[in-house]
Amino acid sequence: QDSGATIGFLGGFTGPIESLTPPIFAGAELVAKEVNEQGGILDGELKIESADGACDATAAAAAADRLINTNSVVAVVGGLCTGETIGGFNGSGLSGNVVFVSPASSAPALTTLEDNDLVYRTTPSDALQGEKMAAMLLAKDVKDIAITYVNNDYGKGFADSLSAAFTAGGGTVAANLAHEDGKADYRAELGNLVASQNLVILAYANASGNTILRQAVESGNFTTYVGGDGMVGDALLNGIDASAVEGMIATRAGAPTGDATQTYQKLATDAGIEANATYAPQAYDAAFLLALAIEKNGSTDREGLSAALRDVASAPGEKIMPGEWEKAKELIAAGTDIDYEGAGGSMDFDEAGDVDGIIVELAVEGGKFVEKGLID
Amino acid sequence: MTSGTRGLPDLSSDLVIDVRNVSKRFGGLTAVNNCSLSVQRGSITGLIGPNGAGKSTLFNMVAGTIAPDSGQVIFDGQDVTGWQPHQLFRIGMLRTFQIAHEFSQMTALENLMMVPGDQPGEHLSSTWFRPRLVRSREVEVRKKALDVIDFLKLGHVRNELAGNLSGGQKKLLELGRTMMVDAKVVLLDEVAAGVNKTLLNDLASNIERMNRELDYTFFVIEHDMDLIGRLCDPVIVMAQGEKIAEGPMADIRANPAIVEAYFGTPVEAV
Amino acid sequence: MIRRSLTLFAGLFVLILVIGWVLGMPFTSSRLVEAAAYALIAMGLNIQWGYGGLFNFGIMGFLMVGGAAVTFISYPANPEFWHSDGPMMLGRALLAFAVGAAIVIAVRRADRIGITGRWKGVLTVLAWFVAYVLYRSQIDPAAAYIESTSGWVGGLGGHPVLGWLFGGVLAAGIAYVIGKICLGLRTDYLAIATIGISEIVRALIKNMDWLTRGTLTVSPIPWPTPLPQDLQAGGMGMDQALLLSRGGFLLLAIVVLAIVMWLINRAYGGPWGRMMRAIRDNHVAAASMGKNVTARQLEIFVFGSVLMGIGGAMLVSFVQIFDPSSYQPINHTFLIWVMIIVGGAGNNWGALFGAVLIWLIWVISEPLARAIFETVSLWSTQIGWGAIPDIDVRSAQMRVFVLGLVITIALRFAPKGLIPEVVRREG
Amino acid sequence: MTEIIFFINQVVISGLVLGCIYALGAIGITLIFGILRFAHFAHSELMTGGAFIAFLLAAAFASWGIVTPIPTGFVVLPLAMVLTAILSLGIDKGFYAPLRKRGAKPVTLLIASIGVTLMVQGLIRLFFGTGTYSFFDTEPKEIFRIDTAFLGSTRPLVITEPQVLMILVTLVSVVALHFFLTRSRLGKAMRAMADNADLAQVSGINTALVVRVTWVIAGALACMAGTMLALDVTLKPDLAFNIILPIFAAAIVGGLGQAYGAIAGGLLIGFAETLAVFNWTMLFRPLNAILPDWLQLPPTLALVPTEYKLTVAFVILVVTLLVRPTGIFKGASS
Amino acid sequence: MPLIELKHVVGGYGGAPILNGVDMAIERSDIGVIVGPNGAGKSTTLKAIFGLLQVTGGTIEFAGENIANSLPDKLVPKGLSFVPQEKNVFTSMSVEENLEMGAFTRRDDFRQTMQWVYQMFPVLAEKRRQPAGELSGGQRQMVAMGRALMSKPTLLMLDEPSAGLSPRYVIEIFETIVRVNKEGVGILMVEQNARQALAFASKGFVLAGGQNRFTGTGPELIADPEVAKSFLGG
Ligand SMILES: Nc1ncnc2c1ncn2[C@@H]1O[C@H](COP(=O)(O)OP(=O)(O)OP(=O)(O)O)[C@@H](O)[C@H]1O
Ligand SMILES: Nc1ncnc2c1ncn2[C@@H]1O[C@H](COP(=O)(O)OP(=O)(O)OP(=O)(O)O)[C@@H](O)[C@H]1O
Ligand SMILES: [Mg+2]
Ligand SMILES: [Mg+2]
Repeated sequence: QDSGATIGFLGGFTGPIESLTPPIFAGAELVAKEVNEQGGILDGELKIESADGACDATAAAAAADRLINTNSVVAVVGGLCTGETIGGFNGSGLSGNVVFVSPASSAPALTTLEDNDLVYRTTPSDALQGEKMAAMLLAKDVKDIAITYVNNDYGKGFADSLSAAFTAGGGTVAANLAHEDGKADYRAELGNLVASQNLVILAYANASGNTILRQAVESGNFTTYVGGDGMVGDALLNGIDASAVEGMIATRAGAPTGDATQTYQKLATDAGIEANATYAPQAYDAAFLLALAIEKNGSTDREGLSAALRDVASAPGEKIMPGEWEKAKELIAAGTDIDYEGAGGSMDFDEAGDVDGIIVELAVEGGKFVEKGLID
Repeated sequence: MTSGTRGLPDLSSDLVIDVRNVSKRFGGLTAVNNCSLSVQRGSITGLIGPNGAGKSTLFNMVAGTIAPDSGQVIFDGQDVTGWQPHQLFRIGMLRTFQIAHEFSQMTALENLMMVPGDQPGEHLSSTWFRPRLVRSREVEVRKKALDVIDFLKLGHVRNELAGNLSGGQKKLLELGRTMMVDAKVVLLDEVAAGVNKTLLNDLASNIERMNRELDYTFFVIEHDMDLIGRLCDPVIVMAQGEKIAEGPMADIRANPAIVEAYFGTPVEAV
Repeated sequence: MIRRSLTLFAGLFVLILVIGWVLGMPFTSSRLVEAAAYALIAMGLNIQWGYGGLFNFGIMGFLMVGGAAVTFISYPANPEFWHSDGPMMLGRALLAFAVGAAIVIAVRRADRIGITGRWKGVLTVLAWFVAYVLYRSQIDPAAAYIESTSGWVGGLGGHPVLGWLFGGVLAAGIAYVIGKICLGLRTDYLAIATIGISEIVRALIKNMDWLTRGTLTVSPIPWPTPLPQDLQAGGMGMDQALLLSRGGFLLLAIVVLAIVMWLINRAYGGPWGRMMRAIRDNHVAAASMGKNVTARQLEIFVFGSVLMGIGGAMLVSFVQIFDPSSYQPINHTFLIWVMIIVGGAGNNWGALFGAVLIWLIWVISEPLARAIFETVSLWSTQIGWGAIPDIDVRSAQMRVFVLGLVITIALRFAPKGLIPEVVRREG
Repeated sequence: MTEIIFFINQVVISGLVLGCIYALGAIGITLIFGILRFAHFAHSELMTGGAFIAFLLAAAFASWGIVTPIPTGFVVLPLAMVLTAILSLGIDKGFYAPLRKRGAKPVTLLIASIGVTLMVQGLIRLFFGTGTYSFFDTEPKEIFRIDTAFLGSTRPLVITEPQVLMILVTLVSVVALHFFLTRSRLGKAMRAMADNADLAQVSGINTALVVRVTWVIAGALACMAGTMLALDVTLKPDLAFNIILPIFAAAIVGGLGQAYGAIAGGLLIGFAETLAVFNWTMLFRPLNAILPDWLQLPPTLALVPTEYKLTVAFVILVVTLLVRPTGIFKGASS
Repeated sequence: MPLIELKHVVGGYGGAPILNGVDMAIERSDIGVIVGPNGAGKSTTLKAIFGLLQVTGGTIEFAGENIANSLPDKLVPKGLSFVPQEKNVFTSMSVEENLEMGAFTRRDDFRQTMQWVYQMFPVLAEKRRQPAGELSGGQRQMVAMGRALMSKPTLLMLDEPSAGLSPRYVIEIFETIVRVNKEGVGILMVEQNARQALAFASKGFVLAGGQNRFTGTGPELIADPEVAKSFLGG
């Protein structure tokens, strides 16, 4: 046994979100690289052990079991799909006293999960983003929208909160329809959405989101396109006439001042990974937080890790930015309290282990997503 | 051995099969055309006719394998038109197929053992809860099947998959099924085709015996005139989906039109 | 033949030991629980396909039904729902359903009062429509009401084993209906029809939020045996508690499996099995030999589906979450087919062997693929080609490759399955 | 008029395109089923693999600076079809031929094809990752917007170039295949073999050759289907895998082994999916002007909610099978 | 040199051999008839000649060339043709297509041969567009024979060609066989209508247990009381 620490990464490398997973994993791996370059963890190396949860509760249970009981990881980053997180956690996490920090499970179910204070997430609940998006659209004087969402916990939760907030704010939701992922054709669905010219797509860039956007553009029935965080990714614009989607609006979780986010973006770009990828910053945060907590906890014990995590994540304390591992390590060694300011927000966990995120606005300019600032 | 026969036979009628005005069309072709015929209880009735006359189709309708387009089939005084084959089996009708319908993935012995109806072991409840009954019945069935197999001279292939038997052996198996149950009526569709003549003689004797001693009624399609002549009275002649004649073999032979259309004249030696 | 099976099972045992040694006992024990559940499901398919020749490609639907059933029975009750108007509204919907069903059935008998032919057809369509509208008129508001007031109906708080049984019963009911409609179809057509029906079942369960919480998932679903945390609370050490609790579940699963195996073997070895093989072989002839082919096929379809329902329920109980979106045909239908074809259709030991083997391979394929990649990467670094990038991602994706390879190799060397059906030759 | 154009765009063109996608996949499946008597599950991977081959070729063309009037993906198609045909021959030789030689049942071959599916999927992801690719990165996709103002409509008719090509290609390949099977010597030999392989052999037909020809044609068709699909949508590793079930449904509804059945089944399923979720209010909206207030059309009037779209296709499938148990054109069975 | 000559052929289906030394020789002018009890190995003999099972011993010479274990697609062009006992038509193909398949190995124009077959079996001409699977048992038999004749063979092997045919057609089939033989096609057939067939056979073989029991001209065998009793039904 060497003196470092291993954390697990549980994600759907295969299955429905296989195309989203690799960049998310890259975000987590970036932390390990930085930690090891900047002095390591607990006098040793930080290792990340990955396992394939296939976005499926049963598979995730097996995968988490291996991570926890075979690889004896200290904590787990993941899972990505909510079913994955819960399946993995119930299967072995709870009995093994393992902290799970999910970068992507945004469904409300996690909030109410009975978890002994072990399950956290670095992405805000879908409910928040929906409200923010509604506010942003209303502020832009968009009075009516048509929503299409991917039929899973993410899409449904998001769409529900968006439509509730949008209606409450005086707007009209002309249509709010689910679609199934992975089909070749969504023209029929789009035909039901033409009641409004403003199309909100809540899906994944790499999957149905791309197809729907392209077919919407081809149909010429819509003027404004809006996407949730799942849509933010360079893959979205693949094969789409860039000029047609110029000005498309999107939202996603971000950092308050933009400082932390920019730092992260630079780090990621330097490391040669896609900084913009959906949930990659959140994965970075999750891994970074866990590394901090382990360092703080002083050993690879799982006991006390949850408390340490809360400690390093929230105020008061000296602010730590992405990439500042060396500094953090020194501060912890010195016994100073720290407060991590993440790539995806300030990362202050509430009672239930949720973060009160901050949502930023993005727009497509010249075939790329560009950040436009905070929504309040 | 218990009987596969159930229901209340109407013994007052001596017509065991009464086909009334049945027709069957396949696309544009009328295979059986408003045909009526009947079979006397206890007889061995022959059915002959040129190829494609509609004999097998008629059998299929009597045995429930296909439903007639119109007309009625009366079996033992009961209207059985449109009945399923397994229902007919239960009231005592058994048929063989012109093109052997063996269970190719089962051994010859199993092919026979599965025939008897009313096996308690065929119901899940008795298999699970009354194993003794199942076993004793199974012993009986097996013994009977072995007897039949030996009679058919198939003893050496009883453990062979039926699919691997020779063409004639499959025919024998087809015939063997009729001996596994006490049926009222047996429909034989060209059992003799492909069976060695020496063995066929034995079979014919057996059919006669079953008819005489066990009161089986036989309804036989056959192209082998020697066999028909030896076994059957009366003989019904079908052509183009209709019955054209009925009577003892001698009368049929004496009808020049039929002889011309059906029998032809033998080939001379080289 | 016996020697071969024994050797294979011995090999499987060794494989389990090796996995236990490399990946740890706790890990292995829970995979075995899953394997037992899959074995039960595979047994169900073996009955349908191996015995009956029925091409059921809708296994996923039955697993989901089982899962939903155990969730409903064993999840704690939702007082909010029971104290609202929900139950009453649901009761009305049920009544509407019953009335609708009665109308449809009545119309099917319309010929008794002399309505036949086209009129009956028109009437039938009309009856279906009326029944549909009647039901929708009651269920839609009820569903909306429940979703907005109490989220969903919750469970009944019953014992999980009851839930398993209910899973079996529910699966039986659905199988009966499907069988009545579809068993007349020829093999390949039956396959696609069952796929279709399983997709319909999935869509329903996924979207009936008031009943199943849909994509929002339900957890944690209780175990029939003590959970590790219960044992831990009782003062036991962590590892010990884990092993013991999983061992308990495994034992229960094995008991269920053993009972089922015994029942099936007994039936299949006797005249029942002979009749079923005969029907599979040549149903025209079997019908002429007095076997009621339709009824028997229905019987076998329902019987197999019951096992699938129970197995699906066991799986959900074990992972403690019911997540309708996680059901995929490839994992929940085709994987089972692979199990029995590789194991040996028509042979229960083959199905058991195939289920355990394929499930274990599926589980270890990921670490295995990674080990292979790392070795190759090491070589390539040594000879100066550099390491393979993204091993984690690639190896996870290569697990499907490994599974595919195992399937094709196994079939190549044993096209009838590793433990094939035996021809019953008697002395 | 606007409403009718809308209907044409949303239902007629959409259903047609979707139907063609399904039909193109289904012809290959129906062919393999007809001759070799098994459901070739890995056809989806042949399609995806073929599309990737075409993509590589197109990329190579683009890097050599060759510009073509129609999409490059379409120009390189013949070459890609040849390569995919070779690939499928290899797959048969490696995985199916040994099984056939040992007299395996159709379902065993089906399972083997699932194994092949998994392997090819793994390999595609190994080499291309899980991302998406587009044939139109370097050239614009032509979208025809036909102004229909002269008909009094405010909306144009919309169809893209790949869609037009796809509809043409589907028609041509179905008709060609039908004539090949019913008129040519080899085609008839293929049917003979499908009917009774032993007798075909006895008649002196070289059955090994027939099998090879089948795979060549199937591979070429798969490549064509995959490429057309990728041209219309984007290219990704699960391109065809996701729609293999409706494709099988199309092949079976049409009647297995029947070339025309593929197109009938494809269109039936395509239109069923499209019509099921179509919002009829969009078509009948003008009626609102003459209908009394209490009878105004609701904003959405679809047969089923969109989340049940797939369900409807399958319900129609099941009903079709019940009414015509062997498919629209009388199909084969294993 | 005989057209076909079997010398002590041994072979089977993988298990115990079914043929335990079969000897036969047929000239081009011969009609050879094989008779024997069910399961004697008659069909197996024909299949062995046609390369459909493993021959493990002895030789099979066709026109002087050893053809043991060659495959049908080599044998058909050489002039052999075979009508199996069962499953001998393409059920889903039309009658005409069945005949075309018979001529598959021929590169020349086969329309005349087809006319000839239709003349021989006028029913088939009537049903030329109908799938062979919808024909009656006897009609199928004609299709099967027609298909075999389409390759213009020099040796035609028939496995129970008269099975299932009505007496008139049995006679016609036999007449046809004789006629075909007169046109220079050697015939080797298995028959259970033994007496009728042996009556015009120039060579008769009685097979039992995979071995020759009696050999002679047809009439000789009929006249032999032992053959008659044990194999021809007395
Ligand atoms: N399933 C079917 N579809 C279409 N036509 C059929 C079908 N079955 C039989 N026929 C036709 O019906 C007619 C009668 O056939 P059937 O089999 O009853 O004749 P048969 O009298 O038994 O002749 P054989 O003595 O040759 O067996 C034939 O012309 C045949 O082609
Ligand atoms: N495919 C096979 N596999 C194994 N054994 C077989 C196979 N076909 C035939 N046999 C066996 O070979 C023996 C001879 O069969 P064959 O078909 O040659 O008989 P036959 O003389 O033609 O009889 P029949 O007059 O009944 O057609 C039989 O005992 C049969 O069981
Ligand atoms: Mg007949
Ligand atoms: Mg024979």
